[in-house]
Amino acid sequence: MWNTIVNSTPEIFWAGVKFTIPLTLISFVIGFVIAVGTALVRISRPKGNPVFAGLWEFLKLFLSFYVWLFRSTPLLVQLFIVFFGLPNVGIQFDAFTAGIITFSLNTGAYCSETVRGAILSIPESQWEAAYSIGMTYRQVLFRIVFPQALRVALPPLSNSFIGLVKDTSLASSITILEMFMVSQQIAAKNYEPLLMYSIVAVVYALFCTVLSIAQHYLEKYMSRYVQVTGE
Amino acid sequence: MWNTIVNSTPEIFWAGVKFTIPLTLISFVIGFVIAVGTALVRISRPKGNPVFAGLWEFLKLFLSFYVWLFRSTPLLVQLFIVFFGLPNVGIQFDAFTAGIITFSLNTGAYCSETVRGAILSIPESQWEAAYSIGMTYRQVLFRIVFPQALRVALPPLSNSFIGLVKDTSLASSITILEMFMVSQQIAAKNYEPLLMYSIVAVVYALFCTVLSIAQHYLEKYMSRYVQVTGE
Amino acid sequence: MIKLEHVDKQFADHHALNDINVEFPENETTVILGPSGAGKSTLLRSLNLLERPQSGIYQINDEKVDFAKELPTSQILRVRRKTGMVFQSWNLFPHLTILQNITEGPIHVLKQSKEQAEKVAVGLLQQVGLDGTQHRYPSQLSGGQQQRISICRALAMNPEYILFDEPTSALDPELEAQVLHVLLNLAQSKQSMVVVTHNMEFARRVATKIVFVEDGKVEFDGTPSEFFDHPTQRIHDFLNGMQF
Amino acid sequence: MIKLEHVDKQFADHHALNDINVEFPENETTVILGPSGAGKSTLLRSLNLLERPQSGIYQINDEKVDFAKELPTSQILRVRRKTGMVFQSWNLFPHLTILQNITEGPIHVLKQSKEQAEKVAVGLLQQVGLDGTQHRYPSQLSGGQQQRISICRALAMNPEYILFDEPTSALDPELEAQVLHVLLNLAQSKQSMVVVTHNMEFARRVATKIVFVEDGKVEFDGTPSEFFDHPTQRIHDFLNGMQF
Amino acid sequence: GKDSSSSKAKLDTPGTLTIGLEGTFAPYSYRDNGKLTGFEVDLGKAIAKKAGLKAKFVPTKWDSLIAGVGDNKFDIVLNDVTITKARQKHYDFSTPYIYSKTVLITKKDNTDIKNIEDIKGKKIAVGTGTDNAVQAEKYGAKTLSSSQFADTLALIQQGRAEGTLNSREALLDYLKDNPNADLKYKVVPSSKIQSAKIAALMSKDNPGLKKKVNKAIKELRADGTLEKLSNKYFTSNITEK
Ligand SMILES: Nc1ncnc2c1ncn2[C@@H]1O[C@H](COP(=O)(O)OP(=O)(O)OP(=O)(O)O)[C@@H](O)[C@H]1O
Ligand SMILES: Nc1ncnc2c1ncn2[C@@H]1O[C@H](COP(=O)(O)OP(=O)(O)OP(=O)(O)O)[C@@H](O)[C@H]1O
Ligand SMILES: [Mg+2]
Ligand SMILES: [Mg+2]
Repeated sequence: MWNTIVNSTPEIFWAGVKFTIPLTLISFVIGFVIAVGTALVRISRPKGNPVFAGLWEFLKLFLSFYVWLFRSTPLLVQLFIVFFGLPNVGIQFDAFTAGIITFSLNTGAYCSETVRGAILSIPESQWEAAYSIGMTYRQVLFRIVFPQALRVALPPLSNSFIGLVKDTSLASSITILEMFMVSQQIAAKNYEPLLMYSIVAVVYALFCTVLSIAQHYLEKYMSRYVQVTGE
Repeated sequence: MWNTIVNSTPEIFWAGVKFTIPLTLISFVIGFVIAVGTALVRISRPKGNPVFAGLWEFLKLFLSFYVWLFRSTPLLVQLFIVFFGLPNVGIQFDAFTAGIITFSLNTGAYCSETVRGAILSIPESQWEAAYSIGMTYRQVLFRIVFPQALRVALPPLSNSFIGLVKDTSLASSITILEMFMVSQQIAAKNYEPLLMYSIVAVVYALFCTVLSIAQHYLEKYMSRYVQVTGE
Repeated sequence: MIKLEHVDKQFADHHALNDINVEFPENETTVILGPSGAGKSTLLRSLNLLERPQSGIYQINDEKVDFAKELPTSQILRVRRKTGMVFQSWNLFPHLTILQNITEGPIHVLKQSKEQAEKVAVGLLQQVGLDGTQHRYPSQLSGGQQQRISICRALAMNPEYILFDEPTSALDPELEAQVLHVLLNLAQSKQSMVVVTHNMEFARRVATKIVFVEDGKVEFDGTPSEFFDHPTQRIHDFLNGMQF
Repeated sequence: MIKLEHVDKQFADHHALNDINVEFPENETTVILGPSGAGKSTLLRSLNLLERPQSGIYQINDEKVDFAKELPTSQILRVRRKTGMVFQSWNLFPHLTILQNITEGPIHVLKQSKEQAEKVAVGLLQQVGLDGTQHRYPSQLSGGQQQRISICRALAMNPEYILFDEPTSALDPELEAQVLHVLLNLAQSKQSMVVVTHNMEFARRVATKIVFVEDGKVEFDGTPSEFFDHPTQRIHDFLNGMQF
Repeated sequence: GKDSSSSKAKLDTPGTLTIGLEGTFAPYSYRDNGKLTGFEVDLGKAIAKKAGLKAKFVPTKWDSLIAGVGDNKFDIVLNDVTITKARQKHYDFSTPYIYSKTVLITKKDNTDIKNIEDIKGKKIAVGTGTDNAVQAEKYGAKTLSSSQFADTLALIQQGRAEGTLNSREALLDYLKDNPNADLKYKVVPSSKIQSAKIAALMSKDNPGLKKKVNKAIKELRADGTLEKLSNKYFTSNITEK
């Protein structure tokens, strides 16, 4: 058993470094941008000329649909459709790209709800105070509201991030040889799936623990201005 | 194609009603109870005699470990260890029980973080006001703090719930013939995995949409006492 | 009668109550005055055991509490049923209606029947001029109205003593006048009260006893006429500092 | 000079401003008085375009705004740079230090250099007696201190008009006195100000002009001496309602 | 447009034979010392070499193999695929390269199941959608779906399933590595279950490729490569009828 562990761990770890980490990081960054964009459009109130306002309402409807669609269907099916289904209509991606696209859209849908809730939790008075010193919408958003909303959203966002680390194992079904699949291939010969899975679990735990620690410090930093009550 | 859809949909749907729904509902209810218990212990401050306080601190440590463990390792591995691993130390469950146990513990770990954050977001002054009319700790908790915390926690909790619906598909790896597996079995005969997956996705979407609607109304109900600002 | 003897409360870096010895008589209105940070709130909250001093004796009627010892939960609950608290920021329960806010304690702590508790609540709402609001939520009332509800919530528990911590400082002058009139009525009906306030007019007209606190110490303990008509240099300065 | 002509603001179920015609002169202190719900805040917020009336003309110096039309963003920003607002509940930015709260506008809106903005900020902090607090966060200051910071934040933008909405109503009397003294100094230095307040002493001593609003209409527009010394029956009732 | 009459092989990547497989079934394909290996891996390399192509292996899940071979993600699938009528409706197969006998596996102390008819009403664990599952159902077993062979054997040894059907070779490989396993087996006679013909799976609209692969297999059979590989991985020659 000891031998098995020593031999296979580096291999599994390497698959993690090669696929799991880049898939997770890239997808989360893109997904976060999508989440923020989606949340912003969905809480906005269009104004100005009616044609523009109409188009905007349509965009909002479309984004609601997007969020519903990606929250309501299994990630595996989404991967399948992007990788195996879209070529039927002439859109073809290589596996890694298809993975990034799907994971980003999926994370984006979940996180957009979190971000939307967090932005709405910042009191209107903060917008007013910022407007009153002459800031533009963008300035208020990015300099005043966002930094505060992020603090509120951090725990659920980090849940999503940690979840994504593990969801990337589904990439094996679109021909990406990630950690989990590697461990199954090794288990096929040594007939120790339980042991192999435990090794994978340890490697995942390693990655997730790094994230948890990062979250802890980020949380602490973002709460630097919050007074803790006594007792 | 039309034939395939008509023939296989009832079968898939039935598997959903038989396994996906009960697995999800039972696990979420148990997981929620675990989450609340874990959150409560972790935010508590032990008092009274030092032996008791020491044991309590140990329990807190243990629960932190539990949350870390179940957030950091893949659900599939957890299922495997409970179903295939525990019999090695003499503990054996049938597949459905093993599924319920694992899904509950997994959801419990994620949701406990959500619940913990939500409870801490209720101002200390609510505790004081309730104490001042002579309420006990339990009364304050369940009559005053909880109903308010639940409102805050609802969107992330519903994310977890909707996520669980789809995570139950992993139950197939411990011999539970749930929706996804059924669709794979059919695909193994008709060689239309893409179509079968799409059907399964629609059934999932159906379940999730019901949940989303329930969430929407629950959110509305729980916010009945919150004034919405104008503009 | 409530009595404090040698009460000491030390925060991490601040000695908030320093050997406090003071009595709050029954059926009277004691007003606590003092500059910001003096320890007024800490003193008042100690009477309801929301704050736990490190040492000293606290006595309410026959019940004696030794702060130096661990307090059993049953004793804490007993003391809290004898004292009601009205907070500066009201602290109504936002998820309960006005009626539920008032009946929550009577039903779940005093175990009154729902009908009984609601009858009392409606009566109290009438007394403070707010009948008709019982099915609204706190967020649908103005500040002055919320403060009056929080007084009703305390009164519904029928406590022997009601403690008020700056009950009007978040209100505008009109609302302040309204709430102070409610307190005046209570005082006239011989309700035992302890009031922390900055309203000198109220202290002068309603108090039967004045306690002046500074730096965690009781610097004055006597009648309003002594306080206002023959102030020491320090009290004189204090009264002046509040003028614009 | 700021001038409003025929300004009307209708909320869903309430006519908050009803044909308002009023001027706010330069270098003077105009005090707006009126009962709760009269429309004072709505009026003040309209001057900063935080509230958008449905019709009427608003003029600030040479800039004319027709409320009936869609306002271009550039015009909104221009008007807001001429007016600073101090809110009743301060609304400091909790995630920024005191210094950053004050320099945020000068740096990112006025595009001043960081050094320049900080120099000005430190000077302002000195003026209000709060130097040494610049690296704290708002949550680490008392209410009166936070309110003075929010005045500094408005002043740092060097606006022509500063609008105050009940700047002291959440403060206790000592802190209120402190903040009112800051306003007094501003008034004496000929800063143009519009102040909604309930402090009659302040209105009497500092205002050069008084506007009394009720039910969304301007019921009085004149000098303090006219207002206080020869009140109409309605104003007399109003002043009395505020006494305890 | 796909020209089915063309005899030229269409390839996913020109000059390369892209081969789909799971890599999770020893000794057909699995992972050892960090490299993909096994009978079908070596076979794939040999086929490619004969055809003058480079071999490229793409491991993925079974459903994805099915979905991908139709979508030109892989040229052929070498994954212990049995030729069945149903499959032939959708896909083309090469000439078989393995003739596999089915064994009935039970726990050593099992006395209930002596031959294939005895599985009627018994709990038999089989892989989802496999031919074994079809056979087990045909003989009236209560099937329990289990995706990995190792899991299936674990279920039997833990007493949670009574037996399974699988290829003799797979079991022999397992027993080689786990001589103490609490398992016994019985070969099912071909009169009950025909020995399975294992072949390369490929898209129907690529006759050129089929020709090329068949030619390669024929040559490999002729020059003894098939037999050599079979002996290496299965300790006997199972490539002949
Ligand atoms: N949790 C705490 N930790 C440290 N110091 C505290 C804490 N709570 C209160 N204090 C300090 O104790 C002193 C007394 O506080 P207290 O709230 O009783 O004053 P107060 O007289 O009510 O003042 P105010 O009129 O401003 O309400 C203050 O100096 C305060 O800073
Ligand atoms: N968003 C809104 N929707 C409907 N009515 C509103 C809204 N905002 C304000 N009002 C109403 O408009 C009237 C004027 O409000 P405003 O806040 O200007 O009063 P005010 O004079 O500032 O009162 P106070 O002294 O209590 O601050 C009030 O009756 C109020 O209920
Ligand atoms: Mg206080
Ligand atoms: Mg107002």
